[in-house]
Amino acid sequence: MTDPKTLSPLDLDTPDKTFLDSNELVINMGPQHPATHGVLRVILRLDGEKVLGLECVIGYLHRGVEKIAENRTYTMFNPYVDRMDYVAAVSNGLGYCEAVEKLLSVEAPPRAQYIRVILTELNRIASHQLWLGTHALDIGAITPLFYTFRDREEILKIFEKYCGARLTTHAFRIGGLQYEAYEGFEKEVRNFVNFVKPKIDEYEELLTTNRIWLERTKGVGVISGKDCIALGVTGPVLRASGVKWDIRKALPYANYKNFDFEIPTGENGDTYDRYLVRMVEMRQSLRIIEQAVEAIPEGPIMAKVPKVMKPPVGEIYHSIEAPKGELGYFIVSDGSTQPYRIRVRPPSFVNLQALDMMCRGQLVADVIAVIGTLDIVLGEVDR
Amino acid sequence: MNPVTANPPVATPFFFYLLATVMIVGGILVITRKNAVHSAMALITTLLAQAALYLMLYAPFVAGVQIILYAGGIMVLFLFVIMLISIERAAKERQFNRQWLVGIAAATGLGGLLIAVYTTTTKGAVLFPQGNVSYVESQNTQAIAALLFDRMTGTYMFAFEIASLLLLVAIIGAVVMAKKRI
Amino acid sequence: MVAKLKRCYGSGVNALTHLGQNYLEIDHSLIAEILRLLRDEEQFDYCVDVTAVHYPKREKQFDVVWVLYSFARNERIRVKAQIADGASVPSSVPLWATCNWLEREVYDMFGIKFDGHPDMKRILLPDGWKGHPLRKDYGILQQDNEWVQINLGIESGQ
Amino acid sequence: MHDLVQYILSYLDSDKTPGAAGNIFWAVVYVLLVFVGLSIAVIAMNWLERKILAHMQVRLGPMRVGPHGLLQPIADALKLLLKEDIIPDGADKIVFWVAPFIVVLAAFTVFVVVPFGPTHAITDMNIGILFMLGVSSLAVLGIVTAGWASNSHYPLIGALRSSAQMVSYEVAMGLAVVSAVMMTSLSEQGGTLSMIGIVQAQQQQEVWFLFKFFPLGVIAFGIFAIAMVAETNRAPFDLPEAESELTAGFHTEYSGFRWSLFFLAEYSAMIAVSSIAVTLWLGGWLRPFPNALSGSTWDLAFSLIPGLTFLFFAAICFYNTARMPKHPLFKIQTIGLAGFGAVLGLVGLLLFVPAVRVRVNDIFWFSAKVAGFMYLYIWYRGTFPRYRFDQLMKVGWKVLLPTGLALLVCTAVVGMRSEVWANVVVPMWFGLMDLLRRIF
Repeated sequence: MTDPKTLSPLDLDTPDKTFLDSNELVINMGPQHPATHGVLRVILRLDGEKVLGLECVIGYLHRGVEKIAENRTYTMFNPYVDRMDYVAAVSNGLGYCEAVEKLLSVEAPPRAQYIRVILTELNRIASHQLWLGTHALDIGAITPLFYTFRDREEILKIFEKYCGARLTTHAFRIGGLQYEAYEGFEKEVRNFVNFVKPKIDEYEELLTTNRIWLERTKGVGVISGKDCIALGVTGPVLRASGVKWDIRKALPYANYKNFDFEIPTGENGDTYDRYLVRMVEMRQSLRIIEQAVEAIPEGPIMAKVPKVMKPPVGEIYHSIEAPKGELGYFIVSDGSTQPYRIRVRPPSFVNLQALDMMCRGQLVADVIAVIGTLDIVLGEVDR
Repeated sequence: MNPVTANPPVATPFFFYLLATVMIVGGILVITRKNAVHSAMALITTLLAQAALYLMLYAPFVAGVQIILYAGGIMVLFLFVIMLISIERAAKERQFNRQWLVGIAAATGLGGLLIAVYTTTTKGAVLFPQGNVSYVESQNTQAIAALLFDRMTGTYMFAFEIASLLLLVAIIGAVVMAKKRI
Repeated sequence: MVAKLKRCYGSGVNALTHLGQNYLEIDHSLIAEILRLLRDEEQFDYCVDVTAVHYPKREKQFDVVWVLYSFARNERIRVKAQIADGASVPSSVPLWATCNWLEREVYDMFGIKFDGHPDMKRILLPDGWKGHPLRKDYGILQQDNEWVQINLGIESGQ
Repeated sequence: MHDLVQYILSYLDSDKTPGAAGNIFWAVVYVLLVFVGLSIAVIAMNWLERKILAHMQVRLGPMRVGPHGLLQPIADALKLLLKEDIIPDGADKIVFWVAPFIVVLAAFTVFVVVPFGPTHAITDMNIGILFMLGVSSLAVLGIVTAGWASNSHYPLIGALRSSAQMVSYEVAMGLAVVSAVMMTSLSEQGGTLSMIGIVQAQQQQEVWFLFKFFPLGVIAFGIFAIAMVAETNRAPFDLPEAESELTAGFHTEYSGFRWSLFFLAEYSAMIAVSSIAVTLWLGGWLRPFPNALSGSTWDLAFSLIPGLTFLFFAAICFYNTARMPKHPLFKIQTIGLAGFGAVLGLVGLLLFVPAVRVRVNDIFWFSAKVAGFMYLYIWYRGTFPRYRFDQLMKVGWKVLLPTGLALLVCTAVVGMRSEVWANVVVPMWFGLMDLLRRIF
């Protein structure tokens, strides 16, 4: 306990002087490394450049969100969920609000539902764009990053105009919405859809048929659908392995059952398929947005929710399809104003577990590609 | 036009002794350094100085080949191998066996023999004949090619090719040995 | 399914529904058996989450909760078991590989040990940390001052 | 004194390089000119790369230091020189100290034989191309030792990758070069390894070697163009310094001045290999169409292009000066940009002076061709993802090497029976093209 070296499980502070003698080379990647997407630390055991195994060391960004929740009221905790997956804050908010609404047995009015879906899908596109940019950057293509950030900016502008914040939006309230959609919201969203469609083609033009991109991603980090299920991997990773499962279709929440969209699946479960699946997902999200903007009804945006929320005693597990996978909230209420326990089931955390399996036998460069393709956000992994 | 007269060498003795000193110092460092990488660096210095000496002898092609093959190719592989083995341990170990006395004796003997042969034979006959004038400067590369491959004057073709065959055998042997381990 | 479970285990299993969500309350001793049965015979092939809730006033202080999902039935179920402080729970890593990190997190946060887990150590908090922060008796400002001093070289992490 | 002046002036009538003429004064002048020119080129390249890459990526690049960031490279150089020079504790001090100098030395020495014009080279070596390949291969030594001396894992892996990569691609590169050298042997004066001789052979055979024995020349050039990118560790072959994997590869532990030496070496190596490509396949200093568009009118027209180019750049500067925000804060920047434009314009006007024009024309065309390659380098970087190490090796050994060997054999066969090629294969090729054109 008193030895600071307990921090480093493989004792890297005193490198083995004879490491060159053995075939195994232990490399510490992170927590400060350009390609670990935050403060992920990966300890690699290498034979030359081949990965024999790896261990993830996480928790550098642990803020105790679940503990904080127990000391806040339901309303007060709402902004905190944005800080977990800060790339897809709207999705986090949607999951939390819906879970508490279920606990309270209220339902958001239809207009609120539609606006929620529009914002959540916009956020899904933003999250995928950020993923694409950084993933391509990891593999060495620097240009897509700037393209995706340019287009993601338009989404953030819509968020900013809607609720005043760009990243940690706190867009939804328990029971509906606080803000009515601003004037011209629908037009701007429509404009954005038309603006971003050719841009997605542009990304694909840069990468989809690029020989080097194909060589770097095809057959890299392969994981079968069966392994995905065993490891609890969800989201685009699961779908790229051929399992057609999306919570929006399987256990519809919000008003997703009103929309017509496809679930893209891959065949090989490799990095390239995951890339394709996410590209199609972006287009499908645009489809949902288009339908939602057309069908958005008039009406109230807030359900009747008591000022002081005291959900009846009980438990609820509610999950949504976040851009990264199944994001679940397990809430235990003891009848007071504060949740007795909130458990967040973070998709990134569970997906990251598959890293070891996906990287075995691959090369160091593939580890980077696989970390990128898992699309983890360390704020969510560590909470 | 004779290129030698058109472009006379500058300060030949000075450069010769400079390069010779560099070579000897480098050679001594190669065998005295305990760190293998330092030894390799010293060897590279020696080889480069040697290439410079070739240049002084109007043998630019040989100098170029010396740089490409030895300094640029073989020594890189040397360093490659040295880096993959543990240097710290090698540095701690005693160098070879304690036979430096025998070594010095052998070196002195060999050197003495060389000097003796040189002094005795040059008294009467010429040990090193004057170089063929046509081989210098502009035709150096072509002359070597002629010596090796020409139908009329090429006398070393067989030896040259057989040497490359030997290298091929070595490469195949290395591959076979490496494969067995895998 | 419920009837079958009832037949096999009698009073050890209690099937309930709350807000339209099904859950089973099972006895501590039946955890391994029922989880295996749920996976193998009832096709709950996806373990969504493993977590725990602390009730310090109860005799058996902890609720350990498994959230399971079946792709074939498109159905979610929660399994809940009460555990006394200090008692250990059979690990479900052999059933669902995903439980590896999830169980480690439960151990990290609550101090509940899982028997047969391949690598039972802390995951989010540093290895040398004292205390399990999601227990109700662990204050929100509380921290392992000794660890912070030694490893971070500061008096307080606040 | 008079003798010295005579000695200096005597060279001006000579039609040889200072090295070949044995004129030490001019040799020193040329060495300094090349050194200074190279440094300026590296600085300009630094700015251009950042600007061009930025515009490819919908951003502006450096804009603050000087007008349009023109002074950014200078500011960076100053920063690097003033930075603390850190030598890691466990590093092998001597080797760590020497390594960057080996790299720089290798990168700069090759310019001794680069022919900027028939007389504009420091010297003309009999083994010119061999010398260039040999000396540039010494850079590997510096990289390997730098990685090893850092006593750290990432640099070591970077160094191993780098050395394996450079040694492998040197083979393919050499094969491509040999095929070009073979083509020189079809000239009247016979084959040559001299850089100037190779360009003269192209002049004499009235064809750039790129188009010689079409498509053999193009293939050789293609092999070289791929290998040279790998040889200089640039994208998409920039694995030794792959940022996302190895932080910075072999120079991770270097900082300040020593790091800037690596930077300098990388860019001058890029210019060096581009020079080889230009000399071997693109006619070196020869202006476009020296034979088809010959005659004094065309000569005059082409000799005006350097001056016009500089005037064009000056015009761009003035245009941007006019577009500068009219705000007191931008006053200095506006004046600076106008001044820069004025300097470029003056240089352009100077290039119209006949005496200057004649001497500089060759250098301009050579530099323009090299600049084209530099743009390619930037373009690659903006477009391609990075290869993985095994894929890189696969490309080198399984694609480029066999192609190179086959090419060598083909070139030799075709070279021996060049009249057959000229009379049978080329008409057939053009006939096929014509047929295709008619069909589509």
